[in-house]
Amino acid sequence: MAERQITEADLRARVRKLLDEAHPDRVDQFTFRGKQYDLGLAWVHFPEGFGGLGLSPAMQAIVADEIARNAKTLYDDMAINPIGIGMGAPTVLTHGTEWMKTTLLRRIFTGEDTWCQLFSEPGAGSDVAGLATRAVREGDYFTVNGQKVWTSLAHVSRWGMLLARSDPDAPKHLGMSYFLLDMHSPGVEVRPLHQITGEAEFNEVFLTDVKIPADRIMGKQGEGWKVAITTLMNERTAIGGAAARRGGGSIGILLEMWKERQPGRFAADCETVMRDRIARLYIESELLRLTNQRARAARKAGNPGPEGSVAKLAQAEMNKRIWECAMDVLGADSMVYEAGYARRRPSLQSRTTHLAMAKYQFLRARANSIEGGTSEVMRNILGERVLGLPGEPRGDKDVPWKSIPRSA
Amino acid sequence: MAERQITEADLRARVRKLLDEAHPDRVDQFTFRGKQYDLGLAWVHFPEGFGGLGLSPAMQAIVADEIARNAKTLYDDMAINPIGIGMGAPTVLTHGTEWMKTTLLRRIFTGEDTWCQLFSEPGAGSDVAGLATRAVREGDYFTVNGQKVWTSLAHVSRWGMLLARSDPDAPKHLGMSYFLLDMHSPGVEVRPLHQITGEAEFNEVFLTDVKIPADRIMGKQGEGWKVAITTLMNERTAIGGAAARRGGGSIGILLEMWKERQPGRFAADCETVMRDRIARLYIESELLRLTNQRARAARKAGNPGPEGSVAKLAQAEMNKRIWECAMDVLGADSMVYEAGYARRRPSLQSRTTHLAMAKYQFLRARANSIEGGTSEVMRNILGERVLGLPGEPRGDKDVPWKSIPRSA
Amino acid sequence: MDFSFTPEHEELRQTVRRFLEKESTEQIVRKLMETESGYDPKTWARMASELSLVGLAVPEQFGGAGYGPVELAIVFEEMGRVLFCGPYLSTAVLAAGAFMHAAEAAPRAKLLGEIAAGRAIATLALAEASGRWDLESIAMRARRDGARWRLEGVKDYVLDGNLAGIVLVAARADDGLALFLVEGGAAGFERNPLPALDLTRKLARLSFANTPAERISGAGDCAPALERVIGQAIAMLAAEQAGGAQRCLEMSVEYAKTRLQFGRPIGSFQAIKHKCADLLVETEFARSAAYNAAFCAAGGDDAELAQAAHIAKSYCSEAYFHAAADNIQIHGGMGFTWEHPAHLYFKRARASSVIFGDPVAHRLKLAAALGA
Amino acid sequence: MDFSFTPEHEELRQTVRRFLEKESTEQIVRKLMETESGYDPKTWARMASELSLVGLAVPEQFGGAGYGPVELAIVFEEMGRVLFCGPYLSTAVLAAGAFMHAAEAAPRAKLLGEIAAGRAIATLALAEASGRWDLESIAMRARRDGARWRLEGVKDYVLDGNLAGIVLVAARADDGLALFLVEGGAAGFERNPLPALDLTRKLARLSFANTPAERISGAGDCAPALERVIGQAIAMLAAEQAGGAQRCLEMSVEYAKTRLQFGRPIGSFQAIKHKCADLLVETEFARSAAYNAAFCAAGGDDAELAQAAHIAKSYCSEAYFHAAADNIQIHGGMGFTWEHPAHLYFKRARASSVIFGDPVAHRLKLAAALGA
Repeated sequence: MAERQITEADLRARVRKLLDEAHPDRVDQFTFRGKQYDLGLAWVHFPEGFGGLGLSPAMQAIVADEIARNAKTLYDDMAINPIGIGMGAPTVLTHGTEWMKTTLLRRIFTGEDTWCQLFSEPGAGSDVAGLATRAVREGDYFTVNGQKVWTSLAHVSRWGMLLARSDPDAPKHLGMSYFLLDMHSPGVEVRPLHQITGEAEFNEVFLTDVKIPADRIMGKQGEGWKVAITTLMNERTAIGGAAARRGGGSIGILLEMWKERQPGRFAADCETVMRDRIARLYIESELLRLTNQRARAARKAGNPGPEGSVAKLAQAEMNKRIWECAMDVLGADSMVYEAGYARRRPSLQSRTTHLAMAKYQFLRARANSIEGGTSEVMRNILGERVLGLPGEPRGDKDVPWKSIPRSA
Repeated sequence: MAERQITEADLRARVRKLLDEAHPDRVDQFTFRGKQYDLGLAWVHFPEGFGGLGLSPAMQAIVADEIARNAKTLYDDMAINPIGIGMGAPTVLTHGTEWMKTTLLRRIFTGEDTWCQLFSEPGAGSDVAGLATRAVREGDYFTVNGQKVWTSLAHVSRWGMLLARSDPDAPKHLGMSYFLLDMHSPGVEVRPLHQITGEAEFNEVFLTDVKIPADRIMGKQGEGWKVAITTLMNERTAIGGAAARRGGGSIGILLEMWKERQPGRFAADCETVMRDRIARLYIESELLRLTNQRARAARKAGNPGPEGSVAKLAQAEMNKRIWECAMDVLGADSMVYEAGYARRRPSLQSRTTHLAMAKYQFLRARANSIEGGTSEVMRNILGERVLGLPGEPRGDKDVPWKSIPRSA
Repeated sequence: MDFSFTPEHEELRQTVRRFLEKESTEQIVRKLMETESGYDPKTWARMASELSLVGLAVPEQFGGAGYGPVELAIVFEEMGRVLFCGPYLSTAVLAAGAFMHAAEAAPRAKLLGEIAAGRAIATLALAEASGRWDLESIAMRARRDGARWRLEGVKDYVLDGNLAGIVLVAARADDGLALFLVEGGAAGFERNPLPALDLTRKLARLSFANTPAERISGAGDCAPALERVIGQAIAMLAAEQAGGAQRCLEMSVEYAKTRLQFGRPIGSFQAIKHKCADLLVETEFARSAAYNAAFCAAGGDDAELAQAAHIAKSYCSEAYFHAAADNIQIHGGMGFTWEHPAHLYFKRARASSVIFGDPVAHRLKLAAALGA
Repeated sequence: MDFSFTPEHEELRQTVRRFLEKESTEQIVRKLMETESGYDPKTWARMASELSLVGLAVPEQFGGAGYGPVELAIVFEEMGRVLFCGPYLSTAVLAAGAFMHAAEAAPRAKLLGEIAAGRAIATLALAEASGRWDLESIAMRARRDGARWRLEGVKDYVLDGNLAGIVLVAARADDGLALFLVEGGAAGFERNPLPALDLTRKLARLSFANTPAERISGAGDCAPALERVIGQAIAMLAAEQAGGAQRCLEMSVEYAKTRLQFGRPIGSFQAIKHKCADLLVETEFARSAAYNAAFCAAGGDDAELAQAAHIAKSYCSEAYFHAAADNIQIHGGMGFTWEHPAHLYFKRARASSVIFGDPVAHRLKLAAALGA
């Protein structure tokens, strides 16, 4: 879209107007963010009328800054509606119907509607495009049957971005359609999925004869993969612990834990070996941070290099090693798990101390090299898309999806 | 073959008879070993008349022991004719013609004829069965054209075990034939192949219109791969440094180098880190030795387990790390290469000190994970043959060899 | 050292495996790990009587089976495969070993039989607040009080310390390290179960406030005897770790053969295949390390045992952790769920790597022993 | 720290690359590495005059180009890619840096111009028999002799020490570490070229027997100045290592795309593809480490530079070695031959990891700096 000319001063003025009309310290979340949307300050790079002003994305920072200068109550998109705001809104804007844009974007931003993403299936992990959930057209409706998994927020979501197979006779990437699923529809059952910590960060979603109106489709029937790409491009593979400032993040906690270590826990020579190991991890974290910085600089300069693609792989593998090292710093105490394994929804309150954080992260980090693309898949991407190495012989392309062998 | 009943005492008596008739301290190598062959003491598990007595292979140790008790001059098969004795003899015995057995086996054992193996090619490394050297039948002769590489001893060999393609229209494994090549034939050109150390341990062998009599074929025409398997089964992937006794081999040298290290070369804390690393390598060497021991015990007990197959992979990777560590022990001195890189044939004399040994091995060991099967191929073998994991989709099977894409 | 197991050994392995396949299913493990005592007394009784596993290494004169560390290691390897829940390491190895190697004749005669018969759960309390198992770190003092002794202080990370009826405590007397017996109900004796990372093995913190105790070690320093006991316990733990690592590799391989992605079994991808191959090497090395330690323990040369223990504890700890971690990775998201057993092995592997000292500590002790 | 290179930087990189593509081909490298001086004076002259690379970081008042460490690092990264043979690190960084940071005005004015003009090859002798580059290990003493000084002892592993006309020597005077100038033909001064593992970089052992020398550092300890010089040299060496690592990865990728086995390019096998992917990560990290060190060197904060140097030297050394070693592995047998350049990078990588201190030494110094 054409970018409008508007100065930083204009923008700051508009934000102050917002604050005059609805100040976050005085009105509630929905009112304030509703107003913010109406004034085009939700996503300034979105078109006017849809929460934006057609500006450059970079200018959103000015809005945040001006609000921060004038208000105590600050809202975090990631806390309010991470998937809706992070992935739902851009997808709706690019592929949604008029009705979706006019009705849903505002409620996404205010947080009235929480969104979730229904892509992964038990039989389709690394191979998402192999998914088996069926959507059969019957008149004005699609009838959907299947199971989705690893669905964060499904239990509190009003809308789900659903990828399902509408044509099993087409090749895998061509037979999918992308639906907007009302999570309150009959036949939608959400079950908590408990993980290594006992907590249920994610859900399983069972879909039984779920009816979806044909006009809830995004993009064209059979072109769901194209829409899914838009969603995935906006996915934040936000693995915890990336250091924003030097010595911050996971490595910062490890360093502090080491400095606070219990005296006498290690023999002197063992401490030296640990020191070498911690220095190694510090170096790698620092270099990941600097490499991300180079990536940003390169993007700004308009020539994005390979630096970006390495981050996910490096971060995932490093994070696991950092927390393994933290457990070694705790020594025998690492055998004690104060938090316990009660089956519950995650609670951050229980992880306020370094000790609790380290023990939780040691377990949680195991998923870093699986979620949002396994390290094996990331290495394929680096090898093929960045280095240009040839792909493997594929038996699952250019053949009807239904003829491809797959796990139950 | 049926094993004859003969006691250890009988065997020792027979060895003493040999020593009476031709004592190694008094007669020359050919005479002594010729007599040893004639008395069936060369390979006691071979049939009578072919250097053996039809006994169990285990009893060869008794022969060696009895000779060692009564003579100063001891001959090492590996020094005399490693490929001829290690691989040539068993292949001739299993697949050779009468003429080959009666004429060649004895000369292999005495060392009158040195043998070499002509399998690998520039275009066929890990994929030996993809080899391109052509053998075209013309009446009673085959005409051979092609290039072989990594051929130890080719420059001093009288006979070569040559694998060549006699039928390009057959699938790769079915179109090969196995020839006994007279290395003195016209059209055989041997060139030294210099390696990372400057030395030429190996050769390139160029074959230009070389004529081989049809009766020099081993096994049937087109069944060369079957014969090659026999040869390869007997190949000694003898990577230097395997510790026979505790703390022996490469790790023993590393340990001694560490103890003899120059004072003041490392800061105290650096020494601790090195100590941890050396202990790790000691542990792995020791466990490789013990695992090999378990493999032997298991074979004796008649139930060979996976222990054997892991040795090659583990040994190759470990050996590289041991010599890297040795270089670190030398510190700045590792920048000096006293031996120099003169292009010559290998000379053991130049590696009598630990220092020279370590620097040479640091370079030479790089080939350990390549020669006799790369570590990547070994991991495939462990994964598929030992663990039973499925193979990859293959495009080079069941199609004519000539239609398979290959490197120049 | 000759490694060959006899047909009798194979038979023992099969017997134990069949027993555990029934009595230590995943379902049973999950049930027991949620209980406080963490074991099933009925199963324990059968292990003692029917299979005489509890007294397997106890001399026959004390009602044991009269076998040794090699046989015991076979049992531990099998237990490790199925995450057996029960006070076996504490009772059958630590406590029984302490009675055999460090106790005087009278208490030995009185209590070793009780252990072998399965009538008493027992443990040996070594580590303290520092969380180190090397005997030099034992600071707790014992004070003579007439014929008896009194203990003051805290023992931490005590295996099955919450349920053991017989608690043996290593503490410092005037004549060196000594071993003391504390009865369950003794005055000033308090037990605090610790919430464990690895639910399949129970830990407790034991506090002693002027607690009466009976000295069971003879006159003089019993440190050498305790070193032997710890060395043997390490050999057994290493066998358990090797068994666990093997089971993780088996689970990975089974899954990699059947799990299809991109129309192929994931095990046909080299990324997975080669990971499994590397695990195979480590697993075989781990078995060698554990068997070697067990044979050294049987051999009776303390210096040999010490070195073998350093090797086994450092290597098997890391091999098991790698196998358990890669097992989660190879199973993908499913391996991260509570429902799948992968995490139980992962937590067992992590906790086991710390007990009796971590890999670095043992490697550096080995280096010292080698004069490096 | 902002990392962005300017268009001018890009231009410099292209200029240098084009020059080296002509003047440092593999054939030229192989020719020069067999010579004793190890460089081509004609090429050197053009580098000084036409491209003013020799004095790139020398202030204009001394006839240099007046640029700094960032520009210099770009040149080193390019030189590392092609294994450039020449006394650049010794002359343009160590010696020039010593004159700029540790020398008094007079000798600086007299000799820095000679270096920038390409008329003098120079080096800085630091390490001694111990083979350590940390200044504390310098034991050599300088004795005052009227207006001059006399040096006694041996300097070892001196970069281009066999050909340098200007030899700067760090030795201990009564007022601390000081810097001395020894002329080529000085009495009692002997040079012994060392047979190098890495033929592309020349080393020598220098002996001084009551050798007359001129003190060029001012009164007082010049250790801090020398630390800065070493830190900058490490930044440059790290850039060279990063360049070499990138080149090795490129060679591997090119080969993996074209080499067919089993009817497929070997790069289509995950065993090779994932090895390359991991090397890509390491190579990108190495570049970040080298650039960071260069920018810190330009920044002028000595403490910052010291930390960045520890990071760069330890990481780039290992990354380069991994890339060079895997490059041999990926090339298979061919990578092991003398004819193939893979071994030249491998030897350069190995030798470079030792110069100015090995990775462990730098990591432990970093740990100390972090208070860990």
